[in-house]
Amino acid sequence: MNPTLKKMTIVAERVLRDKLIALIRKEGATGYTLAAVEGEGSRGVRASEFEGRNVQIETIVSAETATRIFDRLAERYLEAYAVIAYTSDVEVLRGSKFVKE
Amino acid sequence: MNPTLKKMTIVAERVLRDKLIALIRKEGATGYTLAAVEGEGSRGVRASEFEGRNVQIETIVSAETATRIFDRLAERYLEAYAVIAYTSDVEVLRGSKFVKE
Amino acid sequence: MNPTLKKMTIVAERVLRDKLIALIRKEGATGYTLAAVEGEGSRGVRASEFEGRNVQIETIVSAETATRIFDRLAERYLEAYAVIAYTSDVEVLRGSKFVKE
Amino acid sequence: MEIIYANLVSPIVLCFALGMVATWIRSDLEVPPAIYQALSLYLLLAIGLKGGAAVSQSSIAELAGPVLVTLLLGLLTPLSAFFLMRRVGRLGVTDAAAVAAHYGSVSAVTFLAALEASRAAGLAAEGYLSALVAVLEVPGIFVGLVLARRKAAPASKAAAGSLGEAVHEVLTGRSILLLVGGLVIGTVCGAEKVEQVAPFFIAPFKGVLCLFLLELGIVAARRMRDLRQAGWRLLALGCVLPVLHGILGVAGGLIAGMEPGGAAVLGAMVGSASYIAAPAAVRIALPEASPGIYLTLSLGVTFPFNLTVGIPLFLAASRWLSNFL
Amino acid sequence: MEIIYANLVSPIVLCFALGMVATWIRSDLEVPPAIYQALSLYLLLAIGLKGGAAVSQSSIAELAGPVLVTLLLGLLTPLSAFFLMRRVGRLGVTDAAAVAAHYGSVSAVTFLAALEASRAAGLAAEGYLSALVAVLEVPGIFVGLVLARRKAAPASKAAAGSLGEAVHEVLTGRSILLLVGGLVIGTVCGAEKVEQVAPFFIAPFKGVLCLFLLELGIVAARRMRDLRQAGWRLLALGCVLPVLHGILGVAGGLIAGMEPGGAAVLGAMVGSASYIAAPAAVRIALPEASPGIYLTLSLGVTFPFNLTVGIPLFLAASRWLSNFL
Amino acid sequence: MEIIYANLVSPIVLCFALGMVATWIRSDLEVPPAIYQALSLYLLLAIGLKGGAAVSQSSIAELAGPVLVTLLLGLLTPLSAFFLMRRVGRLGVTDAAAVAAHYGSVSAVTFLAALEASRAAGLAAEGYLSALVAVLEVPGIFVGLVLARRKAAPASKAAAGSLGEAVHEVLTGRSILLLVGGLVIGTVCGAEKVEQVAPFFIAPFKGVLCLFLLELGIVAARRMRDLRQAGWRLLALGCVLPVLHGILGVAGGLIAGMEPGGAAVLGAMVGSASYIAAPAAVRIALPEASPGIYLTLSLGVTFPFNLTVGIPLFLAASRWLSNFL
Ligand SMILES: Nc1ncnc2c1ncn2[C@@H]1O[C@H](COP(=O)(O)O)[C@@H](O)[C@H]1O
Ligand SMILES: Nc1ncnc2c1ncn2[C@@H]1O[C@H](COP(=O)(O)O)[C@@H](O)[C@H]1O
Ligand SMILES: Nc1ncnc2c1ncn2[C@@H]1O[C@H](COP(=O)(O)O)[C@@H](O)[C@H]1O
Ligand code: NA
Ligand code: NA
Ligand code: NA
Repeated sequence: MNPTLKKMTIVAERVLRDKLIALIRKEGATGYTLAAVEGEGSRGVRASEFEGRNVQIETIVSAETATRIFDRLAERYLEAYAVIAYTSDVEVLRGSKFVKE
Repeated sequence: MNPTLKKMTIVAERVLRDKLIALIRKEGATGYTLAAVEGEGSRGVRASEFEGRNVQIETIVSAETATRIFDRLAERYLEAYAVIAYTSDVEVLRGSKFVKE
Repeated sequence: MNPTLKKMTIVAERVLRDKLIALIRKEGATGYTLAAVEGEGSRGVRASEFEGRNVQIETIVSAETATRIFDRLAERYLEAYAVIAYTSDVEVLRGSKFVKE
Repeated sequence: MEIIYANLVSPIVLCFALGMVATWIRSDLEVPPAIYQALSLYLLLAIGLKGGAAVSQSSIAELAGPVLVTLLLGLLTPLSAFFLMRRVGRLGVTDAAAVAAHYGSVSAVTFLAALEASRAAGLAAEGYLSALVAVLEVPGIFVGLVLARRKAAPASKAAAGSLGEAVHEVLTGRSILLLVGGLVIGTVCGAEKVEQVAPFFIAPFKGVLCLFLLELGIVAARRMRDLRQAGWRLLALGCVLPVLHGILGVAGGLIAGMEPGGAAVLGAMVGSASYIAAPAAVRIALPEASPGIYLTLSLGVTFPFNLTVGIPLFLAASRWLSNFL
Repeated sequence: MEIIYANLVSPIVLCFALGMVATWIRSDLEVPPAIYQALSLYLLLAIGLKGGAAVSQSSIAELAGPVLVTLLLGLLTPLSAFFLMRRVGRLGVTDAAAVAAHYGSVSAVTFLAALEASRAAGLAAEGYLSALVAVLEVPGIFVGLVLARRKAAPASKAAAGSLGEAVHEVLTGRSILLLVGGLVIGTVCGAEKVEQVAPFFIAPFKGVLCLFLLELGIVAARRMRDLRQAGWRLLALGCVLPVLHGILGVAGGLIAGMEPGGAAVLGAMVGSASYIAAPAAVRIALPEASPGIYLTLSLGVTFPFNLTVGIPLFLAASRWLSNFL
Repeated sequence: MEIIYANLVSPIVLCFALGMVATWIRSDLEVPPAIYQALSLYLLLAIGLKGGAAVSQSSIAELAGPVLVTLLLGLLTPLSAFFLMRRVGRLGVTDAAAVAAHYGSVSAVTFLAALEASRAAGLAAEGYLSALVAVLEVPGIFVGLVLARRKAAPASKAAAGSLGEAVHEVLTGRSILLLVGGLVIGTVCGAEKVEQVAPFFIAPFKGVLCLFLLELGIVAARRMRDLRQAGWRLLALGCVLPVLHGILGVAGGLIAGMEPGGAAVLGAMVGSASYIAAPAAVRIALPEASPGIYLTLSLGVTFPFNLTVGIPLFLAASRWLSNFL
């Protein structure tokens, strides 16, 4: 059986890109996939049109890791930056590789 | 607890971009994220290679808003344009900001 | 009612792009949506920076088709290439068009 | 014959061919969308600037005739295209009108290729011709859309996007905006100030056009895959219409007092079919019309036809007709 | 008056206007992000190369005065901006400091536009001015961030990103890296070797700048939508600050022994507000500061102000002041 | 020594260095993927066009010798690379074959840098050399892949992609297509018509190359991070192989009757390792081979080695050997 894991999606202003990658890595994500996106939200705040648009970071993680990342995000970035995050259940092919021992 | 909401994804030909954004805004979405994508479907119809490829619009909304957007899409665009739409359940960090009063 | 189908997401190195599209088409997908993404995983292997980054392929399919694509991927590409794949449940507007007779 | 050969063996035409070959052998060659957009932005702005600089040096008396003729042809050609597409092509009203909108408008690249060919053939062409591109771009689309409205059944009318939206789409579309914007900037600044940006907008222009045609070749070859579905009647019309309209354009240009070179270029413009501004507008206003027909015809048939056969033909025609008109 | 007209009617300024018009009429015109990035990469590297080639031909004695004056102005202007934003603009400490960081730094495009205008006005400008752009870019941002730290409450300090991160962000940011990298390459290679890449980096430069300003026009027009929220006090300051700083810059330049043209360009630089390097650093270090204020002021008010009114003013001021200094 | 210095202090090499520095200081500098693709498209097409124009002016007798020698070297060098990688480098069959495919092919940018250096050193180089790049690109890759097949165990054979697919990948890859396409267009059009697009494809060429090398520097620096894993044996081979192959190339060129400058450039080509066409083909045909080895060697070791040490060496060797051959 392919195990069920969480896919976490984070959409944030471009300026946070490296910080967010470091954060999810630190909390135990084994990898991530990143796309350049545009968007509008309730804040509409963006540092600079020149920093490029938003980034969308997706990472397949265990439920515990997801919770930890959620907590870190809420703590550090949610207030002052334009960030949203959500998770959904995914069934992953060879899911074991996505969970660190 | 982080509330469960719907993530709606719409993939459509580029020419509909502004119309679709207006539509989801009108039906109550508080924001959206947009990516440039390519694709092939059953129709294979695209206005012009020059209009750019497809757009993918993702929006986090309540279940009711999702239903309303589905209805509007079916009514207005599904017949004549290359559009697909689907929803899935997502657990959203601070989900309250995504639901308009 | 809008039927529940599977959305399968495949993230792979760029060099596999055409092969993967052929594969999912062959196994019965009626379409796909493709985005240029970047990423890091456990392998970190990529043919060439010059081939461009990764591609992310999303396809809405029936559960059986999803299983078959999973099997083919595991068989052919999972070992030697940088590929991940996962599915999630989606509720699709006019879902009937996504299932081949 | 020689004029055809001279026209075919040019970097521009051969880059187009290279793009087609790339598609046929299933190469992974592609011009990234962002680059494609930048190229077209550059070309349109440059055409405008150059045209504007020329306009700033022309008198209104000189411009009036050609502008008028161009306008008339822009209103006439969609009607002839509609008529032939209905009768000979056996298309429905909506599809015929969609095609009419394309043939009523103009392809900027065909214009440029004609300009090059006329220069290579040693025929002078008026500098203000770029301004005529802007004049020719909009009316044909408009006539096409109105044709669809007038003839379509009430039910279909409701389904279609509003005509107003489509007009807004055309007038604010990047294609017209850059062309007209460039024209205005060029006219206001005058030739001398435009000269300052010539090392970017004028000198490398033809090379940039090569890259653009590489991508056009890729896209046109993809469109040609749909040719079989189009049927031989439509195919034939895709070659007849440019000749018909082109000769009209040549004659019109000569009557308006243009040089043989300029009249030939005007012929190529009138004979060409739009594949940037028109498709976007038609998609909005007539979503039921099939892009498999209008884009395949304009980009897969008429554009390569003009590039290879049409342009030399209009040059020859202009030389010959200039003896009489 | 004439000098204002000559400045306004140039391809550069009119392309900026075209971008603004495109936004106002809701056109779909856009410069793809990848192209925008490439254009700014090109411009910054080219400025650096050209400046470096000039530096390689200058003596240290010649450079010392202007560099010193520029550094001083880079440390002074954020203080005056902060003071005025607090007192007259009634902004909180953080927002005032964020604005100060922007006005302490420099806009490369304003520099380029001033260079063109001074050339058009027949005033010589020193070649090493590009090097001063690099000198002026960093200190102001630094002072702005320190101002926020010193005055902010402890709680807010914890919330903000670290100052070190912000400094790293500025120093390794692509903007400084390309400018300084280009300067070093240009200096090391010398004018003769830079000449080899002139057909790419020098000749088409002004045309590339036109495309860049097209995009800047689009972005600035979007920012102008937020003007109403800013209030008239901030708006007025967005016009007063460049004049104040600009005159200081002109005077400083003349005192340092620069030509009238060079001093006017230095004035435009000092009077300009950064919208590339500063926003990125401020967003990291002072996330609570509102981009709706600092970006709107620097890009939506001061940049267009300098482009149209400021630069001719500094030219006139420099001509006049050069009689006394 | 002087020749090394002259080679190092050039905009091209220093832009490469700037890219490496950017990576080392963790700057956010990047060349967007779309721009990178456009630059390589431009460079390859331009090389082809230029080479084609030269070929159109050369006789077959003149070309026969150099083409033959190039072909032979293209078949020989993968064998020597394979042998050394197996014996000295202690790689497995697949990895050794993958590396062989890279060293058997050619790096277009090394070719260009050598051309510049030879010009700067005052040595003439034949115009048809670009055509030899196309000749050298494919055979080495092919030999490399065959080596892997012949020696690999049956199980592994099944797992690997088909050889046919890989050959298709190389032949239809954008790299070969643009180079050969450009050559054909240049040859057919002749020097005079290519001249028309010179302001775009020839004059700014060297400047575009600078931007390209900026990106190459970024990528190479990233690859260098993997150097430690490669071990000193592979590192040493990454420097020995270009020297060995390069001297062979210089000698071969002189024997084939080329000028000293041309022979040195041929040496640099033969001594270079591919990092565009080869990796794509190897990834398809030999997925088990580790990119951490072949890309690190070709891009992280041999490319910078040639850019700094190799090219001046080949120039000196060619001058010296031309006394005997
Ligand atoms: N309801 C939403 N659905 C999808 N994406 C959103 C939504 N709200 C915000 N976003 C994305 O998150 C970014 C930051 O949102 P905000 O913090 O609300 O300004 C936006 O630029 C969007 O890309
Ligand atoms: N089965 C599918 N899975 C994922 N995306 C699809 C699928 N079918 C269609 N699409 C996307 O929706 C667009 C329009 O589809 P269609 O209306 O079927 O031509 C396509 O260009 C694809 O991007
Ligand atoms: N945990 C993960 N979450 C999201 N994407 C991933 C993850 N791991 C790998 N990927 C993506 O899959 C690609 C190949 O991964 P790998 O085979 O582990 O090198 C990476 O480049 C990422 O784009
Ligand atoms: Na027409
Ligand atoms: Na300033
Ligand atoms: Na080689």
